[in-house]
Amino acid sequence: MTPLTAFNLCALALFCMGLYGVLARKNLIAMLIGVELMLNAASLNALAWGRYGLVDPAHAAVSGQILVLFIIGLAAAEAAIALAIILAVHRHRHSVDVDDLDTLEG
Amino acid sequence: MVLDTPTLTRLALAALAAPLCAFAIAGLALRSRPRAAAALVIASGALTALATLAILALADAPIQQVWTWLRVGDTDLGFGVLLDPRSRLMGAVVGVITLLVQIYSTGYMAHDPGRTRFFALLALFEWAMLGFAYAPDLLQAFIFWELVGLASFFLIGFWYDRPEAIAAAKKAFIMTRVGDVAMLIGLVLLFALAGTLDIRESLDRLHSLLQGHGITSLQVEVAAALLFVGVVGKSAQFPLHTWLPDAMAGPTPVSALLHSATMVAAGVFLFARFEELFLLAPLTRSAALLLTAFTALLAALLASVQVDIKRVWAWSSISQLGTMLAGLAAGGLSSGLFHLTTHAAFKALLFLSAGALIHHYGTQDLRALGRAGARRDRLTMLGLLVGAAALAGIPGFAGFASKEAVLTAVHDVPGRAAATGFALLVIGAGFTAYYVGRVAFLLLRPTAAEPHEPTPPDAHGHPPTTAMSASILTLTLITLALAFAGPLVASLLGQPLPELALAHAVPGIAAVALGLAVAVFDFGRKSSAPPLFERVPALHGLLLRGFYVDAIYQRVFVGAARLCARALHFAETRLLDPAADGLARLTLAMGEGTARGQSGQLQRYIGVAALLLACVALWLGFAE
Amino acid sequence: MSAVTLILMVIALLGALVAVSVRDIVHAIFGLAGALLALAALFTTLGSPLVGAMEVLIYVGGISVAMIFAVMLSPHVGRDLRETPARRLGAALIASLLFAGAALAVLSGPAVPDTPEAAGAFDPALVGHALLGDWLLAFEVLSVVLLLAIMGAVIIATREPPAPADAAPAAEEARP
Amino acid sequence: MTALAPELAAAGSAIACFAASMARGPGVPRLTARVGVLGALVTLAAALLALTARAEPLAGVYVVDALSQFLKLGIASGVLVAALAATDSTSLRPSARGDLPTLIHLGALGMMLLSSAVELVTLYVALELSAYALYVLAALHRDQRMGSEGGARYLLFGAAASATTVFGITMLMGHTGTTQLTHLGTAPPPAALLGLALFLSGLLFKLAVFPFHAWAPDAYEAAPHPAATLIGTASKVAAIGILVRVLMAVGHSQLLVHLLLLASVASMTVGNLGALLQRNVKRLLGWSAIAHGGYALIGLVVASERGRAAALFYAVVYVVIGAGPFLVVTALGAGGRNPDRADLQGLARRSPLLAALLLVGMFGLAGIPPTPGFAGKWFLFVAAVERGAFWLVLVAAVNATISLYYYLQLIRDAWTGEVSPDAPPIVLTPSMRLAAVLVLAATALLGAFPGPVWDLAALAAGGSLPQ
Repeated sequence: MTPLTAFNLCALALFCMGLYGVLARKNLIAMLIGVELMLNAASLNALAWGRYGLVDPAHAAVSGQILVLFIIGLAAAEAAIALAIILAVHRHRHSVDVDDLDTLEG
Repeated sequence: MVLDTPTLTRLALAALAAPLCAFAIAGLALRSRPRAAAALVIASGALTALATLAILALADAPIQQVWTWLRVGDTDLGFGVLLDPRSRLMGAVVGVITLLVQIYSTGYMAHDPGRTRFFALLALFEWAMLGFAYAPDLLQAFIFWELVGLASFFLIGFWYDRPEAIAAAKKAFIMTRVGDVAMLIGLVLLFALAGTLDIRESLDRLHSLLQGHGITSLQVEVAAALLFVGVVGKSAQFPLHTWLPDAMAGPTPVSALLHSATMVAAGVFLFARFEELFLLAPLTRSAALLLTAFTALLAALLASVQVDIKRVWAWSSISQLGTMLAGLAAGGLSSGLFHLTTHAAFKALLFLSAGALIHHYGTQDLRALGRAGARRDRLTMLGLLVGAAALAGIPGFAGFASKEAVLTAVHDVPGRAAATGFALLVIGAGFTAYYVGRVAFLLLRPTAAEPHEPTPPDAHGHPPTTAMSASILTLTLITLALAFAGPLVASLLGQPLPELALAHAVPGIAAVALGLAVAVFDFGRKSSAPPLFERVPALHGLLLRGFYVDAIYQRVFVGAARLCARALHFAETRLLDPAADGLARLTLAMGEGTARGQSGQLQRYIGVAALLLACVALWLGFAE
Repeated sequence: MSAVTLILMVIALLGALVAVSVRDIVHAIFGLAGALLALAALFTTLGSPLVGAMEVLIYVGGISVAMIFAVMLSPHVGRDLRETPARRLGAALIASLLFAGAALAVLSGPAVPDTPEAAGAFDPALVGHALLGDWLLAFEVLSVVLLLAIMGAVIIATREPPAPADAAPAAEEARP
Repeated sequence: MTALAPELAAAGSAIACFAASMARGPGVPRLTARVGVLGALVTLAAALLALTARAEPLAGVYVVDALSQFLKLGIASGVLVAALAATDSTSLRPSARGDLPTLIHLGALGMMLLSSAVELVTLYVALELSAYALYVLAALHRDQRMGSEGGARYLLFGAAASATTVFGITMLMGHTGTTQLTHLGTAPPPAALLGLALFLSGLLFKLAVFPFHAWAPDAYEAAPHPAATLIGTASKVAAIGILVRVLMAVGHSQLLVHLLLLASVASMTVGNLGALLQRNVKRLLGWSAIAHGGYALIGLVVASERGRAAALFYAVVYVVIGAGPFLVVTALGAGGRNPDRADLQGLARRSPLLAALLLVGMFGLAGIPPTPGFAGKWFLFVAAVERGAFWLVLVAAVNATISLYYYLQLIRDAWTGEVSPDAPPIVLTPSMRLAAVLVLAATALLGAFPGPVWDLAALAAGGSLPQ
């Protein structure tokens, strides 16, 4: 196994664990943790490709890092909005359990 | 005199534009002025009737004029008119009958608060049907076909505060939709096979493609069969027939229109329009012949036991539509369309006169109508009897010539299927005569009140207005005149009516005579002073007075008929109705299931999406 | 691949496992933070110290802490996360199916040639140039996104001012 | 400068609305809404002006071509309708009034950037900009339980989808060695194909098609009506547009065609069945939007230039026919309440204009001629039949037939139902009137003369990416 493949598989495992968190957790914050793991899996993948794989390192390795920087920036923005909405839900429901979000049905 | 092409095209456009404009203006601008709306709609109807009659009488070669609207690749999309003998005949039938029904409605609907809406919808109905009759391409035909369905949906459910009207409208919509879906598939298949939307060109191409082995005969059979399913739905043939009797929940003028020139006639006209396609599909044609002949018999049997006058006519429509379609399936284009024409006149007449009685006496029960003194409405009864005679196929009346033409056409087709169909049709004709006689006797010679008195007549009835009487009288005259229109229709369509040989005609006439005779024995006997009754025993005394004959008749003939009718009724209420309901309910239940799956199960949905992605990944992983 | 890299990967995966499986939400956030720290170290070994530093600053220092705050700000919610086994099993099944399929696809593809490290590529100055060169637009848009996020978070998180007269009480709950 | 006029106009409008919302006083919401309408008008004018502009301001990253300008026109139209709807302050909770126009314009900016982006990182950032704007818009009625819950569900589904997208981007980038769409190549290895599938899931989420559709009815119901209008119209244009661009770049591999086929057929069916029994009008529109996403995908499944043109045409037409019902909902839903079918009863007597709008919109959605909805379906079907996708047309036709049922029911409610005695009178603001008349006129024009727009769509679908 080349290092690149190892990194790819590690990223994939992280992604799937994040997905598991999103699917299995009832708590909205815990679901958000899963999403963050998925995003970080993408970051790891991008950097691994940038370090080992890409054909044109001078340009493309940078594009891996750039992508990760953008992911981090966007994740921060997303987390801010998500946490604000979760707090708003909590104000009404006194709960952050996804199963309790049952006002909208049918 | 023959008009030139531009004039005829303009006439056709005017005939189409008038009802549409009337619908739009009456529906949008005249909502609070019912009299103006009625006047406008009738004026447009008169214009359309005149234009369609002129097109019928003053045209020569087929005309096709299409204005392209959009062009995608090689396929043109446009609006146009096709004026060939078939559409000219159909258009005139639609124009004239609709006008008469509209005039009649001014009296019948005079006290209904929603009559503006009613007249607007009548105009819409006429426009849709005329657009269908004149449609030169598959898509336009389908669109107007759907509009016909839509307009009848609104008209059947016109009294939207009556649950049975809503239910009937829904039933009609859903059941015809079953046929429509099949038909749409058939049309798309036809388009895919022939590569053009133009109806006549597609039929030509189909013919040459079939000969050049560009397509298989199976493909043609499938397309024809799918179209026929559409016909079955629209023309209320077995097994998609149950919506039509329920459609009685609409106002009577609507029934008159629905059963004669529009809606159900659309199915028959579709068959006639695609006659060339059906000629290329012998299997479908035989099946269609058998099915429609069977429907003709079945509906006639059921009509024999109804006490609601509108239901009798409803079942009789199904039966007569079966007869027309059998004629068309036998290749008798002119006999089928001739029967369509005569039927349009006499069925409209029957419904309008029945409506006049209902309007006057406030009941739809035959026995109650008879006891209430229906026979005193002389003009109405005259119209009803002329229509009844035509329906029964009494020689000298309109229905006789056309029905015999159909029977002969079917008889002339070789093969066992046609022979069976012929037999079914003949028996059906006998029962038709029987129930027509029964209605006539119940109205003319009321029996004493039965212990379970049906709903008492409504004291607030209104005698027929002048407009209603005028319509009925006009239709009576038309019906009488149409008895001699056979050769005209035949020469118009370019296909002579089959020769009326004695050998073919005898079974038909005999069946009618037998049916009438049985009706006379069954319903004419108990009356106190029977002038008919005295003449009949002089002819058939022996047969009538014999107790056993009567019993045998009761048991075998009527009993069997009743049994059959009951069995069929059972099959209908317990099997077909639930099946139709079930289909509708299944669709709705699936909708409910889909919506239920939604209940806050965010993760379930993310899970489904992820699962599908996992399948993609697995597939890709293994594919390599 | 060095042993350090391998150990860091294991730490990241273990941290992630803690983050998605423990029952205490605060422990889960600590697990996430651990995984993120390990990832930041991994990023550095991959020649991107700048990104590693950003990861620590923004993710560990920002997002994780914000999550802790959110937990603390929702006093009615216990820290206990309890999921039914069926739910966990279903989620695990889907996640592992995806992993199996994607791993197969990754392993079955043509081997990507292992290029040696290109020393100049990882100079942070290059990243800076790229950000203000090809990705200038994205960079500017990111600033708009951050502005939007601040605005959105403020709007949504602020408590509603007392309802003015025109807010009909009937509209308070759209559905019973 | 002309080339970037629509983006600049959208950004400027957002800033102007933001500035207006910072003012103090009771008239601020009204002022902001008016600035929003003005901005939307300017944006639309800019989109028209820049329709023929062609430029490559950042070569390989951002292009201004026939496709992007066509999409911007559609997006600007949707934004105008949403901005006009936002002037009906009674339909908005007080807490949402000031911020709504700013967010609408920010979302529009994201969608416009999305339609011009041809580089994966830029595309991702633009996608997130429009997505976050919509998340906040969906949660804007946060003083209602429904608002925050709908926002939470939309955001979490969306966050998972966008994480999947970015993971897909890394796989694509790794295997092809580039982030530029044109260099991706049309025959990538399986892992890159998987990356492509993951990447597309984010775009399909935006379009709300199966299996990423479930958020739509929730978000529609929870969002303030003007926000739902934006989500339901302009956002679809951007999603279809970017799908077209990606498919033009990577080609229609077998896998993609199969995936899109599944998405298309399942969306049509699921959407229509879901809408069948809905009584809440906005949820019904949400389900029906899923079905319409499925119809539009037909054009992408058939993988021809005409198919792509048909999909683009359908997306833009959908802005026009979809806007009407949303305006009706806005006018009927005072205080952010969601009207259901009972509220439509007798609409024709209460407000003939709204009833006509509903009628035209429903006819358009049902695809009844001569509405533009019919022309849109027609183009799709012809494109499909040309490529032999006979049964796909059948599925669509059967679905269109099913959909008639619930569309007609709404019309019947509005036109024949009785007005309930306690129904308040409907007061339309001048802007709402303007919006209704604009939508009606656009529907009539597009229905009668779809040719010019079709030509634009064909041009947009045919333009290849600059190499």
